[in-house]
Amino acid sequence: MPQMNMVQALNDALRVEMRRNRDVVVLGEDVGKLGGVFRVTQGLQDEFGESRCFDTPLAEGGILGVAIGMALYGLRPVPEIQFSDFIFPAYDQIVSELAKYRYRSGGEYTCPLVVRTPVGGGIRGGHYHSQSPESQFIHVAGLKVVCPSNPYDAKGLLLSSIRDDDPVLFFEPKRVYRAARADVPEGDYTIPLGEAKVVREGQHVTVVAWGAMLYEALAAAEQAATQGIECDVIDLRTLWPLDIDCIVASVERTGRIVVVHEAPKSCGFGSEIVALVNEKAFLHLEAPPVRVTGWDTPFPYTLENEYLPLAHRILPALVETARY
Amino acid sequence: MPQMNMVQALNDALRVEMRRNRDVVVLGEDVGKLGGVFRVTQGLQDEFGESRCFDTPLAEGGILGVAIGMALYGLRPVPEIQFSDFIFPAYDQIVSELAKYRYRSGGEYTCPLVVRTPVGGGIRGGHYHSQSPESQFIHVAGLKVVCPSNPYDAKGLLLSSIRDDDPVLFFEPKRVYRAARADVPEGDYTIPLGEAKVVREGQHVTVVAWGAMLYEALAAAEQAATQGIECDVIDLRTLWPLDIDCIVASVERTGRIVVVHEAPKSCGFGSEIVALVNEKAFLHLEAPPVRVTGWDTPFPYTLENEYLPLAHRILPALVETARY
Amino acid sequence: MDFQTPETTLANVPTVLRADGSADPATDPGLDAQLLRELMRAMVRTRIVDERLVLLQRQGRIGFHIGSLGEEATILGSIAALRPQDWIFPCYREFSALLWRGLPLGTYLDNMFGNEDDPVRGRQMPDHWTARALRIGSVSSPIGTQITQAVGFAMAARHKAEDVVTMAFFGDGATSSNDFHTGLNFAGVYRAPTVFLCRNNGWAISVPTAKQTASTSFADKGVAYGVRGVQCDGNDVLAVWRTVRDAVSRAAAGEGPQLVECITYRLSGHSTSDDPKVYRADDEVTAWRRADPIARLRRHLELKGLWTEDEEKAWAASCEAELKAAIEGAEKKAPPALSSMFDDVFAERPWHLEEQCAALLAGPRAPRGH
Amino acid sequence: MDFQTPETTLANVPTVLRADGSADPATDPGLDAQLLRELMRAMVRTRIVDERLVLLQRQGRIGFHIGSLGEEATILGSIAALRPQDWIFPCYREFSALLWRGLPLGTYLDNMFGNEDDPVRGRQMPDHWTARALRIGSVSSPIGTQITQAVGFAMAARHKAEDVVTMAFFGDGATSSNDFHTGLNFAGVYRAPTVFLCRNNGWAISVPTAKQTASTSFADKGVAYGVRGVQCDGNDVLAVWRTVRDAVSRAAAGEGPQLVECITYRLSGHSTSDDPKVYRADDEVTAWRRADPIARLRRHLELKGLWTEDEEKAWAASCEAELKAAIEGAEKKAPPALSSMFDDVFAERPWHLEEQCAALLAGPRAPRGH
Ligand SMILES: Cc1ncc(C[n+]2csc(CCOP(=O)(O)OP(=O)(O)O)c2C)c(N)n1
Ligand SMILES: Cc1ncc(C[n+]2csc(CCOP(=O)(O)OP(=O)(O)O)c2C)c(N)n1
Ligand SMILES: [Mg+2]
Ligand SMILES: [Mg+2]
Repeated sequence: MPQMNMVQALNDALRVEMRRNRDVVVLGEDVGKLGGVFRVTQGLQDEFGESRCFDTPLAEGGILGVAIGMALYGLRPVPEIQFSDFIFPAYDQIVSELAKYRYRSGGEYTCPLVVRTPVGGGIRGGHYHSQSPESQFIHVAGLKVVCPSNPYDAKGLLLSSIRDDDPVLFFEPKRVYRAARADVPEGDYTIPLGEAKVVREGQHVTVVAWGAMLYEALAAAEQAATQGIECDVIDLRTLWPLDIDCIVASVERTGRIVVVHEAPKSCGFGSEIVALVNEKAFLHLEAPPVRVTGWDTPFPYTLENEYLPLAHRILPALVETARY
Repeated sequence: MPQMNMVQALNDALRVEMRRNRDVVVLGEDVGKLGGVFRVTQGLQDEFGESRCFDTPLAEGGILGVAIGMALYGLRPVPEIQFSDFIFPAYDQIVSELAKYRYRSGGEYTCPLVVRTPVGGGIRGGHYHSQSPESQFIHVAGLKVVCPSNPYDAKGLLLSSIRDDDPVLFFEPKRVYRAARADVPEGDYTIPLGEAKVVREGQHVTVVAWGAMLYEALAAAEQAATQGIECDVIDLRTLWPLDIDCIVASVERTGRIVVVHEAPKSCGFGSEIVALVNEKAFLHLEAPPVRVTGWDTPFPYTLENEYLPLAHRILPALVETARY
Repeated sequence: MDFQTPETTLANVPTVLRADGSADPATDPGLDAQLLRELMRAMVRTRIVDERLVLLQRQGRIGFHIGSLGEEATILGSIAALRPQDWIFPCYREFSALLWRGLPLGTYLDNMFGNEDDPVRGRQMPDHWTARALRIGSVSSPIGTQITQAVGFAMAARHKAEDVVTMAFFGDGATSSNDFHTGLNFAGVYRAPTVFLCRNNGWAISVPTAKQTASTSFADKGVAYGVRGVQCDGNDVLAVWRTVRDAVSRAAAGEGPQLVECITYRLSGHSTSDDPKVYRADDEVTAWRRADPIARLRRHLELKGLWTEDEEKAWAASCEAELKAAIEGAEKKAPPALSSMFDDVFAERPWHLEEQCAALLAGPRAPRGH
Repeated sequence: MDFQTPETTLANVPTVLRADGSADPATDPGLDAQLLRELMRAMVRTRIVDERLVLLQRQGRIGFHIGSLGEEATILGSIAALRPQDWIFPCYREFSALLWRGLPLGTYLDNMFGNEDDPVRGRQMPDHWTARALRIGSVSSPIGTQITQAVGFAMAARHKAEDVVTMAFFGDGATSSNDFHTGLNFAGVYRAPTVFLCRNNGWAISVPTAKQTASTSFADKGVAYGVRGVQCDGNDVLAVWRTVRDAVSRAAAGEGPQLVECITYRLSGHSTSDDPKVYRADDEVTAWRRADPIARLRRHLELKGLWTEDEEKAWAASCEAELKAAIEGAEKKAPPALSSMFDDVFAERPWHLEEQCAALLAGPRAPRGH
């Protein structure tokens, strides 16, 4: 089986689907000849031509508006937003239009499209090349939100997302892009949306993470194990709709939960997970649910490793929660 | 003391501050001769001239961008966004610029301005004239968020907001605009930001609400009282920074909390309040914290009263929580 | 108060219908008698519907109406100039497009009442309809958003080698929106077969065009995008038809996107929520009433012997009757089913919506007319 | 590959400096010898700094640099044409503006290293600086956002009866942004004294101007807003100075906003993260190297007897020495204090930031260079 990093796996997914389905088109700033600033779309213009992989003017709202128009017609556009920090000029098209089209038209129009965009810190990107805006999309009814943590999932989830009949925000953890290679099957396979994965098992604390922070959660879990604390580590993969059953099943066993994410804490997705666990597993809780997250500040440059919820900050939370 | 409805009280606050401080300017779509579609700025152009109260082209991003520029210079702009549903074209200026200016410039530049905008449902406005986007702003570090529930608070909070050195999103519950009149002092007075108010006392359940839903919470609390359930009802007034002490003090007594808001449930502000209560009062909790909110759908038209978390939906939550 | 009279605003704009009701032979598009009469009938019917809906709103029987009083020629002339395969991306004043393309009046009224038969299932405000089968888009409130979508749709059709032109309707105020800028720019770069139809009706609620932009005209904005821009007299249905048909032909022929500014006037308030007396002079409105698009076509048809007062009366009476029946039918229908509130958020309901739906159904009902 | 040579791009654009180094007497703005020499020195210094920063990034000593190679005349000519009281709203390539207005080189380097003395406290990427005392704005990454802000700032100054012009810098790509549209439109309506300075350097990362817009020029986009638009040869510092000075004077005189398109070329990659060889032809770059703005001014000054090779060598050496010292100084400074991360989110820290700061300080430190 070929070994690929996440960039290659995503590129491969796009190729597989563009070969299968002529309705799949890729658009965005620099996605053509350059292949995207992270090279995820490299070579697609060569293989599929300018009509199926094309550069756009510098206007994210236009990228989304045009992609929505294409999806309304029946194509399956896969717009790229160069960094998720730059998705906000398109926020109106996403929350007012994309998310509501099926609903507001009584189901007459649908917008199946996938917005691919790199997310998160760890590349010394400062304020504007590091943010994680997932909760700003989860709150908006009508959007699915995906964030893979590894090349295998990335390919399978992207293929599912493109074939899904609902709009998907597909966040790609840029710190993981080239971090590691893994076995990635050639050709077609999918990973269903909405299913989390338990990537490490343990009976003491449930840890929920996704994207780049999954590795930090795992590293912390490993260190915790040396202190006799065994963690259930869940890789959400799809953030919304949430695989609540997976989380609740785990918390029912552990009675404890730590949620890890890069985004600022307040009104981050962690608060929703905590609130849901309260609803569904209150009597199982033996310690207060804990969030280990980015601080409630803009994303800093020099001190980014003190901002991110890396293993050194997750570990004490695991220990405290386990010993509570 | 004069009696005013909320529209009049807000208008009065603007007048008071514009008389006091020549640096206060009002801008937005239709704020001039028309006085705003809800008439909050009525008569300001007549009194203060076109240079201090002026209509803008139809572009919320421009309203914010220009207001930010004015604030950077040292003015105190009070831009109006006609409906908070239409704030999203300005979302990039708000989250990428307004919220981050002080931080990213090491404190050299500040943006003291107040974005006034009507919020919420109850006026048969459907998808696009009813939404409550507060959590999409609270999540963004650097913004204060205010939502008054009555004319007296509206005036005092608006005066505080304009004088505050940080940017404030000032959400005006449009269902309350003309619903009731109250005593509102003439001239200058302020209500400090960051302080919630206990508007009804009780020992069984803490109820947190704000804006138009405060009245629903109170109505439900009154009905609950007939069943022997006494509620502490907290009007947040300032949503962010949150008056956590007020909430925790109450929950420490009641052991139970119900949060009410119009916005969709998932990743709404209610989830943050629940998560914080978990952090700060876990051992006091005797029942799972409950959220009574808008559903996770776009805001509907015909069925809006079945969408909103009105008293008839709050009451059962109070009873269940109290009896848990 | 500033003043925008038809005389000054239209001074340099091509017109077909002259004051005496004759058509300028140099520009007359030469529509056949049947089409002329259909246009007349549609305009009359549109106005009747408009005026009645305002009344219904005043009576509290519907929540809202946003109409086309005075803009009938701009809207119907443009729609009529499209080819059947072309798609319409409406703003919110174009209900006459629905009717022109054959939507039963009753279905439009179902939308106005937001009842169980409303195609959009009572989810949006009145006048926020959808009609995919008629090749008409979905109305939303945020200004301008349909513009970029129309461009993408046209590009998609071209990708599938379909001979389709898209037409995006929007007002003068919408030219300030992000999507106007981006839509025209993208269309220029990709040479999308889109016609941008700017209904310049003089006002964006209370903001007059002079405060909307300092450009010499809205058509001139095409220069910024390499998009051909033209103006026409929007109260002259023949001028509109001619200008738009030419634009559609050019777009279809691969000449790229076209910007058409129809200069017209909003005779009513912005919507039933508005009171225009606060911000504009009666004299301005009076001046524009003299340029009434229906009166102008009527004069022309009468001159040509294609229309009579009696005929108009009979037609109006039949429209009124149809409308009355449609209103009665729509008004007595039930609201949409409760559980429909949770449909169509996604293709299938995820667990959280199933739970919420169950909770709603199990809980108490809201007080009526809260 | 499409080709944008200086010859074709600049064919119809006013130039001052001729091929032989002389200035066209009809257009020569007649700058005095001192200013000419200062401009030359600034351009040489800018290039030295630029090239060294690229090197530092390659060595892993700084994280990033985004420079002005080839665009020195556009930037310095514009800045020099401003009056002292005028304010600059920069994009991200204008560090030479900082130095022109007197920022110590060491302070700029502090920003490049994000150290404890960085005025923005190590919070933003390199080249995202702020310099309020010099009447220069705050750099942010999102393209275009400074444009509307510059308009509001100018309006505010006018409100206070201050004689201030604001200048917003942005690239050709930024003309597609929402804020370009809105900024020019608002400025047109309010006649704000703002100069919109478009550095048309041929590329927006890998997207050439021909794919950015179908308009005939960027200056022509002014038509859409009633804003006067002019082009000039952006590699001819005298042409830039002349054009911008005229624009500033007009804006200050109440003639309204001005759009200036300086046609230049980005000789380097977009930033240190970019590899331009993937998307553009070497021949294009070579052609533009022949139009190098520094060489053009050098020829002129030499012809005028105002500059010699020896002088340039001595100046370069002193710049290098200053730079070396500045780098060494900045590199060895400590990072910003941990608790500074929680300052300046608000004017005062609310409880939740106090708590978070305390938690950070009480917890373990992050691994270095993670
Ligand atoms: C983004 C946005 N901002 C504000 C509004 C409120 N609003 C509704 S219609 C309107 C004026 C539109 O004017 P114009 O584009 O000229 O169209 P007209 O109503 O005159 O046909 C405004 C400001 C809105 N719907 N969307
Ligand atoms: C809103 C936004 N979208 C995308 C980017 C990524 N990006 C950074 S610079 C750039 C190209 C800018 O081109 P141009 O405006 O011509 O300026 P230049 O770099 O050529 O000086 C892009 C796409 C961004 N910073 N902001
Ligand atoms: Mg209008
Ligand atoms: Mg450029």
